[in-house]
Amino acid sequence: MAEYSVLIGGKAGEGINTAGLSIAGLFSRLGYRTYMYFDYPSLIRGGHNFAIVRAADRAIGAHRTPVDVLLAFDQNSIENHRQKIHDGTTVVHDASQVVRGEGYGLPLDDIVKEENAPPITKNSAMLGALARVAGIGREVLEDVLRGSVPAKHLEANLRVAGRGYDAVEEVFTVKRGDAPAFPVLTGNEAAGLGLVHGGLGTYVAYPMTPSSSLLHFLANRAEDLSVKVIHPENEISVILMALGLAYAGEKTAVGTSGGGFCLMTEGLSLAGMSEIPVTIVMGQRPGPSTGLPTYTSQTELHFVLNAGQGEFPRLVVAPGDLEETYAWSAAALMLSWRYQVPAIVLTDKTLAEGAYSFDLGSITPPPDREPVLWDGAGEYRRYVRTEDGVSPLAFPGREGAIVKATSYAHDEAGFTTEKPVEARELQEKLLRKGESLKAELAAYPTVKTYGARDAGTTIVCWGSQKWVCIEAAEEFGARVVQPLVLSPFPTRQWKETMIGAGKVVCVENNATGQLGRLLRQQGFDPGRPILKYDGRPFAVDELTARLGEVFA
Amino acid sequence: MAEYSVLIGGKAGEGINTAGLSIAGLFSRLGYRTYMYFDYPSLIRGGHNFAIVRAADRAIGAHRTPVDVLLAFDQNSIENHRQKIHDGTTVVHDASQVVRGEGYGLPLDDIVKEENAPPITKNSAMLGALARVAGIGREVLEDVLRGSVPAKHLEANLRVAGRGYDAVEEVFTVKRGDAPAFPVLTGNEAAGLGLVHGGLGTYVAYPMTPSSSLLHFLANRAEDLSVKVIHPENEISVILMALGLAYAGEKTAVGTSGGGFCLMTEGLSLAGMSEIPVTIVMGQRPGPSTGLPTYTSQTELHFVLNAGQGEFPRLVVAPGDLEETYAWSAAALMLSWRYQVPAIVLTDKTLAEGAYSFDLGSITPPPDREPVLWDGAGEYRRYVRTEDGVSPLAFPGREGAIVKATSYAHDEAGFTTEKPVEARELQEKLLRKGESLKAELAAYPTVKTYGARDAGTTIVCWGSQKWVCIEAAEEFGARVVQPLVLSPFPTRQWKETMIGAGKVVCVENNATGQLGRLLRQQGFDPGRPILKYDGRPFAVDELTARLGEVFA
Amino acid sequence: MTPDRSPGHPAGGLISPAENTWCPGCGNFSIQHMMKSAVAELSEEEGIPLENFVLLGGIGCHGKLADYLNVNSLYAIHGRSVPAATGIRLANPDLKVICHVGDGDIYAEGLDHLIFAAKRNSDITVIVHDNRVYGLTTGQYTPTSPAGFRGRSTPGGITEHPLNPLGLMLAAGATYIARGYTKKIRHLKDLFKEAIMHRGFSFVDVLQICATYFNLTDYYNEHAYEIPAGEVDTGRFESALGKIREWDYDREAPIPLGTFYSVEKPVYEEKFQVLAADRSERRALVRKVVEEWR
Amino acid sequence: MTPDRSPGHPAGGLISPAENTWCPGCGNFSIQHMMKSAVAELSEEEGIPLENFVLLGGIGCHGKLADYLNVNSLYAIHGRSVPAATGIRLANPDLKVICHVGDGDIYAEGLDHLIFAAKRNSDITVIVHDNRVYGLTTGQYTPTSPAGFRGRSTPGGITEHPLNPLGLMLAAGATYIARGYTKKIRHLKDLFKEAIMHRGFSFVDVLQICATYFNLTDYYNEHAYEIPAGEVDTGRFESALGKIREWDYDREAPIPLGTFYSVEKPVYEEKFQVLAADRSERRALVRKVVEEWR
Ligand SMILES: Cc1ncc(C[n+]2csc(CCOP(=O)(O)OP(=O)(O)O)c2C)c(N)n1
Ligand SMILES: Cc1ncc(C[n+]2csc(CCOP(=O)(O)OP(=O)(O)O)c2C)c(N)n1
Ligand code: SF4
Ligand code: SF4
Ligand SMILES: [Mg+2]
Ligand SMILES: [Mg+2]
Repeated sequence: MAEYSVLIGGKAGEGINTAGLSIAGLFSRLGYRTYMYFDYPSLIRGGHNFAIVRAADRAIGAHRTPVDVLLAFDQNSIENHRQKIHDGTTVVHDASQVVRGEGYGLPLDDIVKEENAPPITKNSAMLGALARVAGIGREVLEDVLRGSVPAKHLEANLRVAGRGYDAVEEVFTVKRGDAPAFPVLTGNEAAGLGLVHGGLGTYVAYPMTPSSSLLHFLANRAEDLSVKVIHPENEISVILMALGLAYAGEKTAVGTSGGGFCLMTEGLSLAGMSEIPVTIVMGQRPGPSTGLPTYTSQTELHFVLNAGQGEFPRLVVAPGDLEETYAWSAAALMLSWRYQVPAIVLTDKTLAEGAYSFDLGSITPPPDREPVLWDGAGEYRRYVRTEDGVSPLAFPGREGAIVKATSYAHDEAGFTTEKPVEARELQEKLLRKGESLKAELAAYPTVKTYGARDAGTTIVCWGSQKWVCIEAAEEFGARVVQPLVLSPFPTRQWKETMIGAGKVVCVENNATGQLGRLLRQQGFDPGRPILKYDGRPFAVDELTARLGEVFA
Repeated sequence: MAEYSVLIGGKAGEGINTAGLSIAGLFSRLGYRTYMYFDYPSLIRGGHNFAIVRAADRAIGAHRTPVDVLLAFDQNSIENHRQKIHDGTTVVHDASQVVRGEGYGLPLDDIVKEENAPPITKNSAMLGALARVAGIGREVLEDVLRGSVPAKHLEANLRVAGRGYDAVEEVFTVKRGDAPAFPVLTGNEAAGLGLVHGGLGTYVAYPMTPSSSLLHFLANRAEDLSVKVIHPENEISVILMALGLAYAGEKTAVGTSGGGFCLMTEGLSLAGMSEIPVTIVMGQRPGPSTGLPTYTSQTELHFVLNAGQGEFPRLVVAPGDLEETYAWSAAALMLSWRYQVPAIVLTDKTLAEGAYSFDLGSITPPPDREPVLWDGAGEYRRYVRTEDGVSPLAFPGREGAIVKATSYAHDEAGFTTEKPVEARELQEKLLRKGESLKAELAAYPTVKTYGARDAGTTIVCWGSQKWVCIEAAEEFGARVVQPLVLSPFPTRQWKETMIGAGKVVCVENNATGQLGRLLRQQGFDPGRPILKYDGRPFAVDELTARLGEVFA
Repeated sequence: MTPDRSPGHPAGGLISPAENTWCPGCGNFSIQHMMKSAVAELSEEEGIPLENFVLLGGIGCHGKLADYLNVNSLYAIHGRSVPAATGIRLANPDLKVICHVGDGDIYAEGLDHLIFAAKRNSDITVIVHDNRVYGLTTGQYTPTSPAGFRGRSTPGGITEHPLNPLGLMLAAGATYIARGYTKKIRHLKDLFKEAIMHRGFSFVDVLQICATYFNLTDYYNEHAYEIPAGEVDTGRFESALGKIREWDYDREAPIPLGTFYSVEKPVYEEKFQVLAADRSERRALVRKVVEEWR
Repeated sequence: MTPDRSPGHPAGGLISPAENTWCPGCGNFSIQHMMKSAVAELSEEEGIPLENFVLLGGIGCHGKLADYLNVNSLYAIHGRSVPAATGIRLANPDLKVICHVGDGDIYAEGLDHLIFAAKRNSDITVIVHDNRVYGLTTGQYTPTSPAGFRGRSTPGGITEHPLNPLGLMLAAGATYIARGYTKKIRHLKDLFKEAIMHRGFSFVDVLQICATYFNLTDYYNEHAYEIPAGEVDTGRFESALGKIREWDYDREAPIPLGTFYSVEKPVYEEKFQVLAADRSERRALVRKVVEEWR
């Protein structure tokens, strides 16, 4: 396949993330699918940030270690990435900052001074240089800038970009691909849009990496998307406000990461008992505790599966790319309302803050599911026992209904009970909803596979590690199997999918093999674990090497 | 075996719990082992409370449905317990309250009036009546009262007890047993004493059933036991204060139930990362959410195993009676300090508030384990990497040491790091402690068995359901296997124990078979589940019937 | 809406069939009945449909009120009903949202939520059943227990002094602050009505007799008095504060009852009354956002 | 203990080798250096061994200070360092326990703990790095952001008014209340020393410049002034309150800096200074309790 990899590095506060997105935009414009990994420490200015943008002529969602072009704003951006540079790598650096530079040096300080442009336009110089190195026409470059830079800064950026363009030479030629120019979105943006697709009315969150950008995105687009966005005093308040909103009929989602999720667990259990729907977007990052706040992990699977006291069903989905994030965020919200259970969309920093080409048109939207509403007949009983465990909803303000929701064990009307028979029946009602949800999910693509069924080797993975596995699998002709739904576990689909799986490995971004543990619990053999737990996702070549040890 | 069962029932606020303990005291005095199940709804006055006191000539820890004597302060205390009354049951009731009475009616209102005694002495009248019915001598009765009633109320109680004694007839004769007169304690009291045995300095808690009585007990005996007892504003504060205390060198435990534990999960994860030891006594009760606050369940096993973001080792023990509670509370505290991991003592309402004869002398105390302390040589590094993962401790105030504890990923000195290699090594250090702990536990009785190894049928159970299983197993000649440690799971001991287990059932007080799930996860077959989830523990006869369905 | 639009819900029908399990002599009965009357009367006088009232309960003896009135209710968790109330009000501006919370519940477990509801001027009413003890967990000290109080977790007596919750609420920016007493039921009912009708955050600390664990009837009867009309300028911070500080929940002093503070400020929830869209409209918006992505 | 007992820790050595990652121009540098000097000087002047200081950090830019000083530290979690500080002080009365917390951290996430530390008169010092913005999470509003503030979660601007944390602390029973400003470093250092030496709970709200997300340097430089000696009677509630209310974190008004309130009250932790027993003594006590069980 045709593919290109560009690394851009510099200090926090210099706009590396935005620059990376512009690079992705450049390739998108040329008909490529793109993926961007963004790496930054927990600080505001200084330090070392970098983005690796990869473009290819087919869908991708992972980076590789070697890069074709390295754009360095400072010395660190070269030194830290020595192992990514190979013979074919073109290095472009800011000659005003880098002393031991190689490749092309751009005197960025001089350039912006001469062009009378603000320092942030240095990114455009780099973009210009990249375009030239990659043999991309000036008109494409300008087109991309026109599409991303606010009008009043456009001129300066165009000038500076032109200076970059002119300062280097064409090294290779990116041919025009044939994909449409997809927009480049992050996982959080796809989650936000998916929630709105599912009917989101209000989003409530307290900032926490890697979910803050979902809050920022929805707050920024609140009017465009017709949603309310609330940022309360802490995560306990977040989940309780959400439950209050939903009790009163408003479809509500919240977002957080591990530490904030801890604080939501009591509210989660309340959601379980009171049967008030809520959708939680849970972005994983490495712990324990504060850990590595701006890095990635897949360490909260069993925590979200078991959080909250007592036993109640919950929907847990783990999408692996933008399209799945969109579809399953929508599905989670709708199913959460259909079955009155909490739903958790489990992402991680890699997916939530990674950027990908987004093909909205390719998404098969999940079935439209409506909440079961009270028909108005007879006396309203919030928790009336039904066959599938779901009691019709009414909301306060509805004439003729008295809506009594509660955290206590309760009778059908919602009054507290401590009777053993009622307590047992209540527990069974809750579990019945889980069974109904599981039955409905039989019609959903809860387990996805990539590659030939008779491959004889199978790579099991979940969430953000899906695409790196798909690419690495190709080298071995292996098959990839990915569960999208972790609870209720799609037992039958899994069993069927794994018939003839052959040699199995289980790839995860954690130290204890959490999906492996879940599979064993469900009676399946997870195979050999391949684990990475340094806060970084696998690169394709890295995973290939690890797989080689097992498959060799 | 010789055994007797007495039920005493009345309204909340009438001292049924204390009366039950006096009945247990009566049998203890006669050389019997006793067990009391106490059942009460969540209210302060009124409603229906009852205690079933069982006494036997050998160790017991469960109740049976049929009772020999029923002491009823009100109509409910007869009506609610019809199925416990059989031909041989002697009923004694308060004739001033019960209209449709049977058996002996005591005019308690008149009696206390005539004796000029406070209403609470009615319990003594019932105790007197019980003594006579059971053919227990007046001097034993008076002895028990002398041992339990404060001096200034003694005379009135003795008079009223005498009236009860005289008002009924001897129905059967309890022969003097040969056990010493053991004191009767609750699980919470045993936990408190065990923690002190392990070196407890401070106990911090926010009230929550069923752990409040541990707070009350230690607060009441703080001076006698030389501990500090703190009740802060909420559970978040509880766990953080505890971590502050422990960081500064104080051995600290906390107590809570599910909802409060939710609020502690973020602190738990902090304990995991910062390696600050803390012991959590976690008393289970039925959820989800507020649920049935004064009843029982075994529903939080997977929650405590997986609570808190990130991956870190923890010790989870689930004692099944007072002696195990004492020994393992002590062990949990000591091991938590030895390995700098959080420890959880998982109890439930049945154990925590149930009362049992306590034989301190019979307990094999756990090995004395000391924390690893800094030797003062060189520069102090709080998180120095060692072979077993444990870094020597120093506490602030120690000259020459700068003690830097943290929630962030850190280097050996405790400074924040975001480097991939250090992050990986840190994670491995944490997991290494878990391995070391697991190795040490190999020498502990982590899996206990009762009955013959070649029984051919095995009942697996955990926590408070141990004794009911032991008794029920006898009827089938089955063996009972009980894991005391749930994390790190005693894999080898379990495997060895289960060789030749034959037909296996797994008895639990929950709806989803949580121990079963854990066993499957560990690669073991949990057998057929026998579950009860109405908030009540199994009665021996009830479990026997359920087992009969499987073993028949 | 005219009052007789809800013939199915006469005020009498506001008492639910749930069995009442409060202790004899408990002050919660007064709160229950006065809230019932307040709701019934407001429904009649102001034409608020009964289905537009929502009660929330904390966890504690007080919370049982959520079971005892035949009104929409969310019987939530310990210390956390206030943010849920704000959520309800955010979802539906027509609802009158009333939290029945305890002093352990909202002054200890969930104090931050109370302060933020006040700060935001969230349009909800908070009624604190301030019995100055944890009732349902059998008698521990709370943030309003007086110094020296011997509870089951502090048998030696506490050395701490209580919070003055009215002072805290004033500092937090509450726009309506009042105190009632369960032995002055008519006055209590009037406060409830006033608080519910207040636009914005309203707070009533009710000195509630706990007959079992902390019976202060004699003490309150001796010290409590209704603030005479005009004695406080309820629109002025300083005037309110002076009255609030007359009794600090600790010292032996006259205990003023009534409204201390009542001002108008913008209501938090009103900023969020954006156009509600239905799902298919929202999907069109999503498409538009993606198409115009930049 | 004489000052030269700690020759290994000269004041200069108090800066740790950890790389400093605050933004250029950040007010946290002033706080770091003034705390370093305060600790060094108190160690000298008062003979407090350096190993008896303990710093706690919240999570946010502010919390990094825990890494940057070579002093015992517990770098805790967001909003929760205050109860940990009380725990430390409970365990060892010789320690000087100082919390460096943020305005998002302790006024939003963990406000209840702050209020209870004040209520208890816990013998700890709380220094709030009040930059009136969430720094580390890139610029959202906090409880002290002024009305209209446009943060990343509230691009339309907030309608809420800020809390006045000094007013809240006064209402909560704090015994020492002060305000500093990161551009008045000498004054800041003096406040730190005063706060640390105060017996009981001490609280310093520091107006800290956030160079990146909310740079109020000009505004503060224009409005802030040191309270002239004698202008406040720091022993009187009313006098303190008057001064505290001079600026409400919102209105354009003079901003007083200095000590507003300082009184003596019994210290919470002192009630728990019970006899410490070793483990074997405790076991004897256990046996005794069981033997004499009733
Ligand atoms: C998170 C949590 N912690 C503790 C409890 C236990 N609990 C139930 S009621 C209660 C005390 C209630 O006291 P208060 O709020 O004063 O109410 P009252 O009973 O006095 O009306 C407590 C601590 C709980 N339900 N949830
Ligand atoms: C429970 C929890 N929620 C959210 C976060 C994410 N978080 C980290 S720093 C921060 C904001 C800090 O703001 P502030 O306390 O004002 O500190 P500053 O950065 O301004 O110094 C937040 C919300 C977290 N670490 N933990
Ligand atoms: S314990 Fe107190 S507050 Fe609770 S019901 Fe009884 S009297 Fe009322
Ligand atoms: S973001 Fe603000 S508070 Fe944080 S380091 Fe930068 S200037 Fe300082
Ligand atoms: Mg109370
Ligand atoms: Mg801040």
